[in-house]
Amino acid sequence: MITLAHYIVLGAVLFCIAVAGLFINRKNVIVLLMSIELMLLAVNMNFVAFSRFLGDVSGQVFVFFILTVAAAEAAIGLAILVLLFRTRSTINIADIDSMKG
Amino acid sequence: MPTLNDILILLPEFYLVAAACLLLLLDAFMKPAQRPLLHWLSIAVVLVAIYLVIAGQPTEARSAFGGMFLRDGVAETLKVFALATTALVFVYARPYLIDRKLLGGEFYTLMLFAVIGIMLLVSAGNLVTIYLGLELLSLSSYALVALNRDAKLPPEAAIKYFVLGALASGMLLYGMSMVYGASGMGGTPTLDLAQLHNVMSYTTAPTLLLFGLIFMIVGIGFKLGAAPFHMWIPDVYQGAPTPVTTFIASGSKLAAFGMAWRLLDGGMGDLSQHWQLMLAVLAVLSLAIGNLVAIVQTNLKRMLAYSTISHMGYLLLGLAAAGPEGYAAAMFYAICYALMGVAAFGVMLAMSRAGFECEEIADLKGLNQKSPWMAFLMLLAMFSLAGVPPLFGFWAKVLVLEAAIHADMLWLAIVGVVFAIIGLYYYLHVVKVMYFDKPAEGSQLQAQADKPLRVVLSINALSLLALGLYWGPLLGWCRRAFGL
Amino acid sequence: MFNHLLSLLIWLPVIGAIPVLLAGSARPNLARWLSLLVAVLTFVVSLFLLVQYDPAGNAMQLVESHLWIASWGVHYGLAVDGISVALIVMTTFVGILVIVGAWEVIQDKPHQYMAAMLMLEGLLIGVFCATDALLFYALFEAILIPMFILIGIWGGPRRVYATLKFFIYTFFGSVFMLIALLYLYQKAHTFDLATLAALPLTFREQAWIFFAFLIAFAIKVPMVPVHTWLPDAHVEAPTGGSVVLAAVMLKVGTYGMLRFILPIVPDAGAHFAWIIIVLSLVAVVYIGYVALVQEDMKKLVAYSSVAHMGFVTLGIFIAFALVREQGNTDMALVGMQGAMIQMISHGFVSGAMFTCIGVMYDRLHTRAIKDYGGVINVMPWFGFFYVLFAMANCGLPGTSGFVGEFMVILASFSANPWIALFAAFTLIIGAGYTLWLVKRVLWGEITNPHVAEMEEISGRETFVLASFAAAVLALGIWPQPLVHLMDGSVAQLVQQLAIHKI
Amino acid sequence: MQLSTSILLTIALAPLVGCLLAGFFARFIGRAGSHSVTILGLLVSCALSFYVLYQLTLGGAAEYNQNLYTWFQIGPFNASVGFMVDRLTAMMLVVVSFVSLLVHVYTIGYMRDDPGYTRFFSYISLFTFSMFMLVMSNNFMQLFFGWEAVGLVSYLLIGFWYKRPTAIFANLKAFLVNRVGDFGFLLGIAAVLYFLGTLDYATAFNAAPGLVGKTLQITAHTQWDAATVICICLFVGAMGKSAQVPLHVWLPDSMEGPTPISALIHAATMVTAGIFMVARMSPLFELSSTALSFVLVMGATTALFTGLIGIVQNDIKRVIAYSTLSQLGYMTVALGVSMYSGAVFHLMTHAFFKALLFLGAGSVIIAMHHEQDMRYMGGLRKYMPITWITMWIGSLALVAIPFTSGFYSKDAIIEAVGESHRWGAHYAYFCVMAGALVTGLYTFRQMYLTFHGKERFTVADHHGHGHDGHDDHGHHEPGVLAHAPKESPWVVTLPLVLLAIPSLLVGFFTVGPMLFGNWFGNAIHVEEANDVLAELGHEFHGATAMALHGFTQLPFLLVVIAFVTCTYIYLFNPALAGRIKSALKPLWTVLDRKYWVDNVYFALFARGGVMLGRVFWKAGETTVIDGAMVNGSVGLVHRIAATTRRLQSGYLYHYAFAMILGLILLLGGYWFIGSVPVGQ
Repeated sequence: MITLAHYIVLGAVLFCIAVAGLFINRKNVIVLLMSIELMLLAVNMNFVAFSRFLGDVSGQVFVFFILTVAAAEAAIGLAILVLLFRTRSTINIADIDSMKG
Repeated sequence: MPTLNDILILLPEFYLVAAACLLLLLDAFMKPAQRPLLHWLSIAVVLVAIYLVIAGQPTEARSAFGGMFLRDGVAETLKVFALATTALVFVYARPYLIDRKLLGGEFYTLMLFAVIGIMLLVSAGNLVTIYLGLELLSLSSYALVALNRDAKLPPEAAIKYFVLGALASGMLLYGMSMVYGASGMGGTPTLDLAQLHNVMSYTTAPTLLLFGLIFMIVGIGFKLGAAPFHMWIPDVYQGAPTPVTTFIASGSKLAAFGMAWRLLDGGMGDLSQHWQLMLAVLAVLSLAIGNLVAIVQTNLKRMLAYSTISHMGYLLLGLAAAGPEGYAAAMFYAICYALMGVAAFGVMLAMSRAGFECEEIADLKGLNQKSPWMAFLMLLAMFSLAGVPPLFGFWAKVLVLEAAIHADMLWLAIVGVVFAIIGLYYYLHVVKVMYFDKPAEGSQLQAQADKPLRVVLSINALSLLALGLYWGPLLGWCRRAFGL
Repeated sequence: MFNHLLSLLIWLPVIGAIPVLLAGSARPNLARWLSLLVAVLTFVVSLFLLVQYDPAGNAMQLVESHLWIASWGVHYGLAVDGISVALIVMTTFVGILVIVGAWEVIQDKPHQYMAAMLMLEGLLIGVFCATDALLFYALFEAILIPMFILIGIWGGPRRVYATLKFFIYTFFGSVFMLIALLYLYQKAHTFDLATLAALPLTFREQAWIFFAFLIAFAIKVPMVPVHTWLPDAHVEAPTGGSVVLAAVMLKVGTYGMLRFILPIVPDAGAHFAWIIIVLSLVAVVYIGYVALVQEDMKKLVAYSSVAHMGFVTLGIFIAFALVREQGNTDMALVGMQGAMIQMISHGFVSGAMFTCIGVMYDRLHTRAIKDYGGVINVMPWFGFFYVLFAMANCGLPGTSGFVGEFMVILASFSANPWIALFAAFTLIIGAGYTLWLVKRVLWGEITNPHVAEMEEISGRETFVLASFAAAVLALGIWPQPLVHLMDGSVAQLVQQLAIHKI
Repeated sequence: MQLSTSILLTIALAPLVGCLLAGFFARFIGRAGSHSVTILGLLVSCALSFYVLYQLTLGGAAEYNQNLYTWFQIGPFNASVGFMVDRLTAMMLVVVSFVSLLVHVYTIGYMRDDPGYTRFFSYISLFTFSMFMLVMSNNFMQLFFGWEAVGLVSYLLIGFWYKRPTAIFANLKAFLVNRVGDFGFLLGIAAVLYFLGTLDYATAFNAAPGLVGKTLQITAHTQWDAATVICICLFVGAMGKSAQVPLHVWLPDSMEGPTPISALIHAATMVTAGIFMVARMSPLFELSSTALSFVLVMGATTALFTGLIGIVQNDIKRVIAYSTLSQLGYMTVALGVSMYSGAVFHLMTHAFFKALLFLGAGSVIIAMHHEQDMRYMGGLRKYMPITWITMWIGSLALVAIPFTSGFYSKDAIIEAVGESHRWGAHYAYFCVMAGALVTGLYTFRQMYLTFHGKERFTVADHHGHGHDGHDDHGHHEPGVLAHAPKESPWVVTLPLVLLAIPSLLVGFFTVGPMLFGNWFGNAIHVEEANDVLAELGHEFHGATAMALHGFTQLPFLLVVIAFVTCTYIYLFNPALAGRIKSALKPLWTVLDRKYWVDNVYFALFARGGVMLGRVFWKAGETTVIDGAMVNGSVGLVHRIAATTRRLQSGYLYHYAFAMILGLILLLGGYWFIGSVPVGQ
């Protein structure tokens, strides 16, 4: 029998993977965008699970909003990515350090 | 089912959305020659919005869409100042945008959407509204930062801002989900702040709730730019086009304060004894890092970025006091900081020209020789930021310090003043460069001839002095907003 | 007009600075004359103050109080007692002299210089008549801005270091005072000094508040060991800056002690008086020796200022010792009066000394003592003034320098002969460094050929020096009017010393 | 009847007016104008002083004691400016104004060629004014004013020729040494106020008996007698002003000043202020025999040992300077044995004959074109008879030949010391007795070297210089004069004559009343037990008898010995002097180096002070306070900042990591602190 706890843990795990992906990955900005998506999905997992188990729809409504926004976010992210590649012809994160200190 | 009442309450927001879209269309159909018209149009739009906000001000707090959207004193005040700063940014930005061929629909519409985001954020009555407002603000800001496509730095700044912002909002959301869950354990789950307020009293999963709180604080800390969630600030300030930096430094700080207050006091008021200390820690860190690192900066924008961090530390002093006085002081501080920041960046905008960003501190050498008036305005801004009486910034500091002491956090107040001394140094350094140094060889320092810019900037900077001499009404306004 | 006399005094120079500033560098003479006009007007108004103030009634007079910040109960509260009146008149008097003194000397942006001076004057006057702690604090801090500018723009080679040091040093002290004030506000819900004076405080509170106040004012005075900003500031400051700094700004520190430490934390003050007494004696002896070996005239006089201000602090806190330990109010009065007179006198004497150095600097563009020698040969009249002020500086009877030190020494003997012994040491060491300076600068054959080219003081300089001389001699020969002016207020202060608040 | 305030005011202010006119308006009134106004002022003062003296002695006027104006009034404590004129004051007034007047006149001749002519007149008038304020004062505050004011003028006058390094060194030295005295004096005044609660003479003296038994807490365990503390402190002031050992070092150097002021200030008047002050304070001093013994010993030491130095001096002025020190020692000794009137009496006679000697020396110096070294003089008597005679008169008075005024005062002192039983009296007796011999030695030696024997100078036939006033020192090799010495003009010789008369006679007429006739009345107070004069009084049968008796006394014998020795050495066997010198080489060195006191002081206080200052400056100011505390902390902040900024690495993943860390921090901290309060 799968309980709420399982879902929460799953969400947590996903979230941690996403976060880890954000700061362990040193190569590619695309991966960052993916991690972000993953993070949002982890959140959605939580919301859905809660709203399902606690019998309240508002959580799921929120999820729709999050999904929509996530799409917009991805769009902007990719746009910036393109820009980045145009100006310095690389999307390697380790090279993006012209501003520091 | 939305009633007319709801519409009326949201009138300013609706109006702005409509206006923004309209401007977008206009921009699409305009000949390039007519583009400058957009400038005046958008300023008019904002002014009208301000009028609507003030005119439609309800006598007591009102809510729309089942409490999703609140319209109360705090929201009103923050909206007015957010819109005002936006208008100022428009005015200051014009010569800059013209020089860099950026004057176009994107800037204005994006700015307007960002403002809408702010307005939504500060009058949010529900976690969903908060999230939407936040994202509307953030997404527009990401785009704005990258506005200057051909330059080298903006995309880098944008990507950093974007990724970290996404991370932050992810955490915020994660926290929200936990709070949502906690509210459901032992009661009816809710996203409504007002109802969340007393979750602590019944929930069977307090730990979950507190975890949620902490995750949300991360989000708040990011938006405010409080250490250790400040890392984006210096790079974004430096990389973004100066007008955008100005906006981020002023408008979005007001928004951040609104959001923090909504979430912490509105949603998590019961847990104040938990988050007070956390905020205090963030405050100390911000004061330390902001003031210390600012000393060694050579880039003016970057220096002001660190100064922002330290100022957020002071703002947190007020928030951490966790009482109406504290909130009033913090809001006063946010408003004050917005005005000071706009003024400081305004002078930069006024001095910069095509091919000359005027963003190195050394660029200001001998400004007093070249254009004494601009130097004087910058001087006012700097001493105000440093918190030297009789300027506005001093009183803001006094208020938050008083709030901290009032909340039995004397130690925090002492930390605050100690770092104020360190902070003093780098503001004085700017004055020193402007007044005591001779102009660099062949420096073509010279203020933009743009009349509106000069006039408005002067008013803005002098208001720092005026408000410094008579700040009672503004304080009264802030206190009334929190029912004092 | 008389019921807004104080506001007039404060705002006249401050507002007056604006047209001066607007005169712009294009019309320097307009700026000069305007500023002179403003300064003279201010002085005249301050004379009205002298007339209006009634020494008999010892309470604060010419009260002005308007609610400033309603939600905080902060008042724009002004009032004066005898001490303030004396200090204000001195300020306006010196105000004229610095403007005349800078007339042709300041060629670079004279309008800004004059404006800054007027601003400074107005703010200083404000400090001397504020009755609301927050207002006092605001003005107390605001003073720094014009002085920062004055030293920084028109100062010497190391002006940046000096002015930053000056600003941050002073700011450092005062922020703790701010905390103390806010703490008091928590308890009293007002910043009104009179109310704060009546506020009961435990000894522990008093002790903390005392030190918060002390650090603020000790730096301003300045007392050893937080005095090192002063020599640098003086050395680098333009003559006018030095004059105002020494003549008026230092007094803000001691004045603050009178207005804050004495009434608000009397018990802590009495308990820790010995610290200040010791520090003051250190200032007299140790600083005396330090002054002896200075090679820069301004630095020497700056150090002598520290030593002389030592007498002010000594006089104030000797009064504590006398009242609390012996109940000897009469002698406490003498000590306190001595301190007050010393404040005024030092204003004139040090101002005059710095003016003299400025006069020489304008001719030779060096302050190194070794570059001078035999100046009297070419500038006999200047020599006359210089010797006069030097004698005043080493406390010769008949000059103002004597009166205060005399009273303080008499009083301190009653407290403890040893204190008097060290205090009286100034007779020797003070004469030592001052007259040795005179010997090396004024007397002797001309060694440096440039000295031979120095020409006698102009009418303008003569006017400035003569005015100072008049003040110095008048005070020295007949101090009674000044004493009478401040008597009531001093008596009141001494009474406050006896009040226990625990 | 009562003395009128206006007269006293005129006495005091007339010289001041003269000073101001001569000082500030010289340009308009010119040289003649300035000397005439000042002399006029002095004439007025002098005449009125005599009138006042007449009023008080014969006119039967009561003594005058009134305040003119309140200097300040704080609570019960009043400091006023006022006059107290009794016979003591009157006598001082007469002496000061008379000598001063003559010096004014003399100056016309002496400073004829000096560029600072008018300035000089202004100074000496200012001095006279200050001196009047000092002697007429009726309270300690004003006394201190006059005290310091005369010090100031002395400072200005010693450094009158401000181009001479020696002069400006001497005046600084003089002022500082005097300040050391004033240091004690001021403490004394403070003590008076503390114990007697007033600065007014009359009140203080009336309260004085109350001092008995009062003590001053010095440390936890030691307590000192109040009267002793007060008197010793006050006397330290007197030691400074009256150049008593060990504060005597400034007086010889003060000879750098022009001769007229050496006569006026450093012989006749200012240096005797200390004596006058102690006499004035007799009611206080009488309360402490400890203090009086201190005074006695100091005076005796000064009297003998400074006299000895005089024997080996070659500078004509310095000989007289050391003689002055020695004579001041005599006066102090007199004070020490509570013979205040004797001291003041000697003060008066000494004022006349010592001024005479100085002015005479000045006249010689003029004749020698400012050559002061006696080794290049000799045989001057035929060139300048008046100077020669008058100076002999002065010298006889100085060595106390009976019937001269010097005899009456000095002999009485010696007698009195003999009578006294005070602690230290025996030592003092020896000193003053030996002093008599020493006085004779240096006086006759000086007279012979100057006026007798063969000329030790040559007259260069070429002319040209010698007329340009003071500053022709070293212009010519020593002992060569531009042209032959000649008698000085009448403005110079007249004062000599006018001073010679009192030097001879004043003692004869005044000894009776002044010493034994209680002429000073209650101006001077002596306890029964201490009153040596009374005992002397029993043997006193008129001035003539005293003088005749004097011939049979040891002092006279000693003088004769001195006379014979000097006559033999300097008239008949000059070579002997050199041989004696080489025979007594070590002794001679000790005296010639003035017991090395100057060197020690200079090394200890001047150099030592500067060195101490350097140490404070380098170690205290530069290193510790500024270096470590101020700039050190600034540097620290900078270093911290420099390291902190590295955190901002510029790498996105570091930024993200920082945020995670922050999150963990909050969570961890929360676990640490927050025990979860379950629903409240």
